Amino acid sequence: MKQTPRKKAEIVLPMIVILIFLLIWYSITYFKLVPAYQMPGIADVAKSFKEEVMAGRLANDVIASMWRVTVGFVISAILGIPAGLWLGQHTRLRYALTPMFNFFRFLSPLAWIPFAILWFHIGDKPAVFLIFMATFFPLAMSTMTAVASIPSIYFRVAKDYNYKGTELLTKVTFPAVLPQIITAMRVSYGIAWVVIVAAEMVGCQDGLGYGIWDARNGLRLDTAVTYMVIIGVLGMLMDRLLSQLTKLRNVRWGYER
Amino acid sequence: MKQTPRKKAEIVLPMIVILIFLLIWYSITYFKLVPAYQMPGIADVAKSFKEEVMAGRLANDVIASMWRVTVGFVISAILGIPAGLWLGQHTRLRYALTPMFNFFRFLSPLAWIPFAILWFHIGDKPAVFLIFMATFFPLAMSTMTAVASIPSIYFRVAKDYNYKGTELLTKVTFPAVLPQIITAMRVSYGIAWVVIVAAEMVGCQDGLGYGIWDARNGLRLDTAVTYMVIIGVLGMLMDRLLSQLTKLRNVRWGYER
Amino acid sequence: LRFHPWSQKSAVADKKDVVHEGPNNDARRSLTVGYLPVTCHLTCPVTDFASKTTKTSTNFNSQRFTDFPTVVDALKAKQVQATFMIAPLAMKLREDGAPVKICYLGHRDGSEIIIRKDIQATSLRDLKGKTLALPSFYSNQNLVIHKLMEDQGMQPNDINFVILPPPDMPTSLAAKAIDGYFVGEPHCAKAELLGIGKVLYLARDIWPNFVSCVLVVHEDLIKEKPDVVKDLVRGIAESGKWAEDHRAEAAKLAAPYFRQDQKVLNYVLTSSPHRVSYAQLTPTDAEFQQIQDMAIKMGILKKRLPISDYMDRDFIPQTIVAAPIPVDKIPDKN
Amino acid sequence: MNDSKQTTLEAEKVSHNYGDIHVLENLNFKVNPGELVTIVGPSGCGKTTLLNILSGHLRPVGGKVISNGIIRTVYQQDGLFPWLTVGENISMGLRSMSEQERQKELDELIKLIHLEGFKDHYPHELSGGMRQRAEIARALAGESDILLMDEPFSALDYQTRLRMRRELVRLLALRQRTVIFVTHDIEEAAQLADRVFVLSKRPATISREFIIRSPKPRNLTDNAVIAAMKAILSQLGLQPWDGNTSHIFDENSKTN
Amino acid sequence: MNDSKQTTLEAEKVSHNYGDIHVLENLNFKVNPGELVTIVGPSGCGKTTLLNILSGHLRPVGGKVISNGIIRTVYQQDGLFPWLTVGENISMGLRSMSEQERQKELDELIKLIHLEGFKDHYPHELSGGMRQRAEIARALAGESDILLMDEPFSALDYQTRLRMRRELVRLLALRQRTVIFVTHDIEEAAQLADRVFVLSKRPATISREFIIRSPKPRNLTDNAVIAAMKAILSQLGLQPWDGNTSHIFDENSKTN
Ligand SMILES: Nc1ncnc2c1ncn2[C@@H]1O[C@H](COP(=O)(O)OP(=O)(O)OP(=O)(O)O)[C@@H](O)[C@H]1O
Ligand SMILES: Nc1ncnc2c1ncn2[C@@H]1O[C@H](COP(=O)(O)OP(=O)(O)OP(=O)(O)O)[C@@H](O)[C@H]1O
Ligand SMILES: [Mg+2]
Ligand SMILES: [Mg+2]
Repeated sequence: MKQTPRKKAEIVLPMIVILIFLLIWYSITYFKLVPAYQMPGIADVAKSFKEEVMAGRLANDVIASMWRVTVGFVISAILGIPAGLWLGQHTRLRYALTPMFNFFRFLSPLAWIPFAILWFHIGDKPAVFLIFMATFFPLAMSTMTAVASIPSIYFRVAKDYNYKGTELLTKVTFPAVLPQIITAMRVSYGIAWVVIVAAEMVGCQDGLGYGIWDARNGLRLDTAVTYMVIIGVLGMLMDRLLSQLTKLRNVRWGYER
Repeated sequence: MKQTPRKKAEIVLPMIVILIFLLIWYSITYFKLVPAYQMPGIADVAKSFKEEVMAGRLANDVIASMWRVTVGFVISAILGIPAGLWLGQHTRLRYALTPMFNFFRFLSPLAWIPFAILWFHIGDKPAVFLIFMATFFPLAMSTMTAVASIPSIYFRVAKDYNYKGTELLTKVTFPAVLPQIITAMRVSYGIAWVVIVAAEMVGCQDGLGYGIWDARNGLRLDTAVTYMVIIGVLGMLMDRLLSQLTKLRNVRWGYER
Repeated sequence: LRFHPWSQKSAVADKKDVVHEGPNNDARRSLTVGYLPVTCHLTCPVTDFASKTTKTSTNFNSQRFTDFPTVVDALKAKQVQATFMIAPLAMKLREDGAPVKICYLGHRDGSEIIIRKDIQATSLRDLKGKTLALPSFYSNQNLVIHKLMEDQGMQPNDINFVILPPPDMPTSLAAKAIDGYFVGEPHCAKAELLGIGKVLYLARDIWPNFVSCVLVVHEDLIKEKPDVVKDLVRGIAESGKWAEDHRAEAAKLAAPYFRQDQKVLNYVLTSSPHRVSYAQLTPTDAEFQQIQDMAIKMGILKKRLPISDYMDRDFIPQTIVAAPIPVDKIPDKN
Repeated sequence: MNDSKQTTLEAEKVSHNYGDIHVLENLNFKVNPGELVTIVGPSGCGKTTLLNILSGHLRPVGGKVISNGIIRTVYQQDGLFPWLTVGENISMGLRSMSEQERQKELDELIKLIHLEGFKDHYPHELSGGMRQRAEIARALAGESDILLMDEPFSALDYQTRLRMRRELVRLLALRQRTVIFVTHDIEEAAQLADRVFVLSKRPATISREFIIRSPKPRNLTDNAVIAAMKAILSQLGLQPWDGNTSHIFDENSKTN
Repeated sequence: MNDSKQTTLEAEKVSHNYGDIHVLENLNFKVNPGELVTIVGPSGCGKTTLLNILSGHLRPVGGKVISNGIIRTVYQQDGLFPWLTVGENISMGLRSMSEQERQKELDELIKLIHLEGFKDHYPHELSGGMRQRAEIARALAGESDILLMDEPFSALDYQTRLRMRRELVRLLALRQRTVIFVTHDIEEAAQLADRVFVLSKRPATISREFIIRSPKPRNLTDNAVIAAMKAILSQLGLQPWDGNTSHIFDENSKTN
């Protein structure tokens, strides 16, 4: 019953904030508070948006980037979450591999580019590889940390009821950290989107990240901003989708308030 | 009493893993399992490491990058954590600003580069700005999520004892999410290191990220790997330092096991 | 906020990969000039070195960048007021209304079409259906290769073009991700030295007196400090003349600036005088007219501008003598 | 201390439900200043819910609560802040005091709950009963007008429980407070209460209300206590009532 | 069911300490198969610690535990899995059964704990007592040989508590199990136990051990129960003992 006004607030309030933001942007460019070359105006951005749509490029770029992000992210979720669960459960393994994982966690996708090319050539594959490299380690690490801080009582109960191996993993460890895994997935999904710009540096001929490079190469700040806006909005929407996971009944306990 | 063997395991086991890793690397290059240009050998990397050290560049690069990462990260911690606490506590504010924050969270530092230069010129400032932009939003978002899932009982108790405003924030909300903030800081510190490569694209003349660009432009894969190794190792060490925070007595409860 | 906690050491830091012994104390003025570590921009570090080792009135500090868009942003923000840049991009910048002028050239030739060693090809036509990498749509390489395709009766989409950052080109070629590329040195020599690529065309085979990069100067600087600009253009001209005749020394000089392998640079500069040249750096109208025409045809530029609109020849010296660089002062960093 | 007379705590037609589950049904009562009311009733009938409504943490679906004064609650679940030591937890209510006074008060409270030596321990290093005692001390520390106690002695051994009852009565005599005390221990309810509310099964109503007029502290063997226990047990259907009302006043009986 | 005879549970010179805090001091005992031992002792003396050691979750600093058989524990803190419904939680011990059998058993258990209609609720939607009951049902579900119960009825009202005691005795008659039952309710200890361990203050030792030989189920008014209560109370120093040992066998008395 209380859902409806809450839902409304969830939509209306952000709208207001966005409007205020647009207004500030508009005033800055309208009153020339900063030189024009420092900040493209809304009108320019809208115009270049229209151009891109008309050229049919935009839809294609969106699909291409979504595809790369999704594939890379899904692969790292499929590998990273189980890896994190597994490492979290085995103390010695965790000690052994944490530094290694941490090491790789700190490496920029930009630094991986030459290797991406050497191993995966150009096109979609290196982009997917870069997204994978950027999201796998944070996801595994967060899952691992979450597992390591599961209240010990749950493991005691699990032991009492003879949960072992895979069953322990799927019936106890996984659901116990699911709320945190969802949060970690949202964070790493963010990283995946952030990396798309670096990933599409590598010989891609389409995609939103490529669009930004292209715009920069073409000295079109307005087009670059258009692509930034699209990346931001798409990411936002996808995050909204992911956040629906927090409404699952068996994770509600993790978001108590 | 049980600390000592555990400490030992924490050091010995990773060593073993690293040795195995180096061995695999060595064998791959030694037995020429992949062509030399695809993977520089350990010897080459060691040589270029020595070169960089001899040239006195390395120490300077390390200091420069550490400085930029630290400044950017500290600024975003100083702003992001309070922002997250504050947003987490006010439901309407959270609804209002989450989409905006999410939007910015998905933007690549690479996309911000033009603005970094136009607004902050070249040198340290744009690099710090890029690191800030990359870490502020994840940090604020994680803090916010953590606050939103504080068990309501703590807020009830706080209300009973008349904790309000700043006192509520510093005495209840903050300590209640401190364990998660520490985790979030470790994750975003990782992001800060990852971004250093992009950040030092912006007209820096030193730094580890710049070193990687330089190595690539200089067609020196071995030097690039040297810098990658240094970035990874430094990040690892700094994470080790940050992880000491989890040993504080008043956060132990959050890492129960 | 202090951004340089190590200011104590900054003097040392400035020196770290610079081969001279510090700024020329006689010179009262100084100017930062942007460049990328490619041989097309070789005259920039040479001028830097020359300004500090010979008697000049301006200290030129060369600042290395990683890519052109960043250079452009730095120029717009007036963080550098003079820089080397690919010619069509400079024209585009001018067309967009940025207050910049082309004052001089950086080099002649200096680019090659490199193909994989195992590809049997003698002309562009043999590359039909293959993938060729270019550094940017706004590069002269892009314009020229399309011109060449047209000349050889090919359709624009007979070859797959991909845009790649030049440092990734040899890597991509080695991985067989691409079949060839057209870019400035030393990225071509690298592939040759690695034994993975061979030269299909030198730039001069396609277009005699090819230019890809020009010297771009902010108009404010031209207005406020014409003497400095004059010094700069003369410095580049004299450096060019010196480099033309001291190729091995130039490679040795530039290697630490570029932070590149001296062997590769040496190969570029000395293996054949046809690879790159630093003579005749005075631009002609015809050349630029031709570049502009091609760019308009490619849709890179919108409208034809009078040459004088983006070119400023006022600073080009009448007589050019080689810079008296003390060869013995070039340290051997390798 | 003199302002405690103005303390009010009143429920007017309070009803509550969680989704389909009706928990409270039209509760009406007024607690007199300084009175100690114990609430007994079957598990899951809505006692905790009622306390949450009285303290204002939960908005009732129907009706309203009128209260005035500082409210402290001893929660049924663990309500100690895990990031504070026992001493810091107890000091939460003593923030307005001077450092010296606070130390004195704190030491006294720690002695009261028999946790000497555990002042600097964190809650997760304590046993269940020790945590509960710390929570009681926290609620008792400093000034408050209304105490809501949700099964506060449930994890304590019999001896400690007797002691805590005595101490509670002693402290309330020193500093008057209005107390609502939920318990499953009928002996406890009878020994401590000025008034006993017997709640029915969910949806809870007050099925019976007893007034116990005997002075405190009371002994377990006092006639009033024994009579009250019998009355409560009979109301809960556990014992036939022998009808001895000499010490018990049955008020407002509304068996539903 | 016949294998329960082989169940062993034995503590040999068990000692434990957390850092400086000595908790258990040289405990020696052997629980007979099918026996129900209740443990009473002051809050914080180490009862929970002892159970953790018996179940193998905690390694004692000194001595050892010999046990054989499937152990189930009712924890003092909330031990229900918050991500499972009440029904799923209870079914944890029933995984080896067929779907049909499981449903039947589950329905029976839910009826036993009076949580009809809450099968699909999550623990955080239950009251404290309801959660405790669900946990009891979970421990009772399926095959097990040893039950460790840490104040299992502490959050229940008197009536439910009586009922749960009855049910426990009934179930144990149907399916023999060795039970260690920690409680603060002396009545409960006396009514349920075959043997009572009275623990001393920290560091805990068994200060006294009583054997109650009366058959079960017992009434609260049975002489054996009353005698046992008196004996325990006196050992705890709460009542002088009148020395009536007709139903109580005082064994192994080692007052320290
Ligand atoms: N994790 C821990 N770290 C340090 N000390 C602990 C820890 N757990 C228990 N203790 C200490 O051990 C002692 C015994 O605790 P335990 O929980 O066994 O008591 P208990 O007999 O179960 O008490 P209660 O009846 O209150 O539940 C207590 O003094 C407590 O302070
Ligand atoms: N958050 C919740 N969501 C849904 N139902 C709830 C919630 N909290 C309590 N309930 C329901 O409300 C009823 C009353 O709960 P409450 O905690 O008030 O009982 P109680 O009288 O305190 O019981 P106990 O003596 O066991 O603590 C229970 O049936 C429970 O299922
Ligand atoms: Mg309750
Ligand atoms: Mg206990």
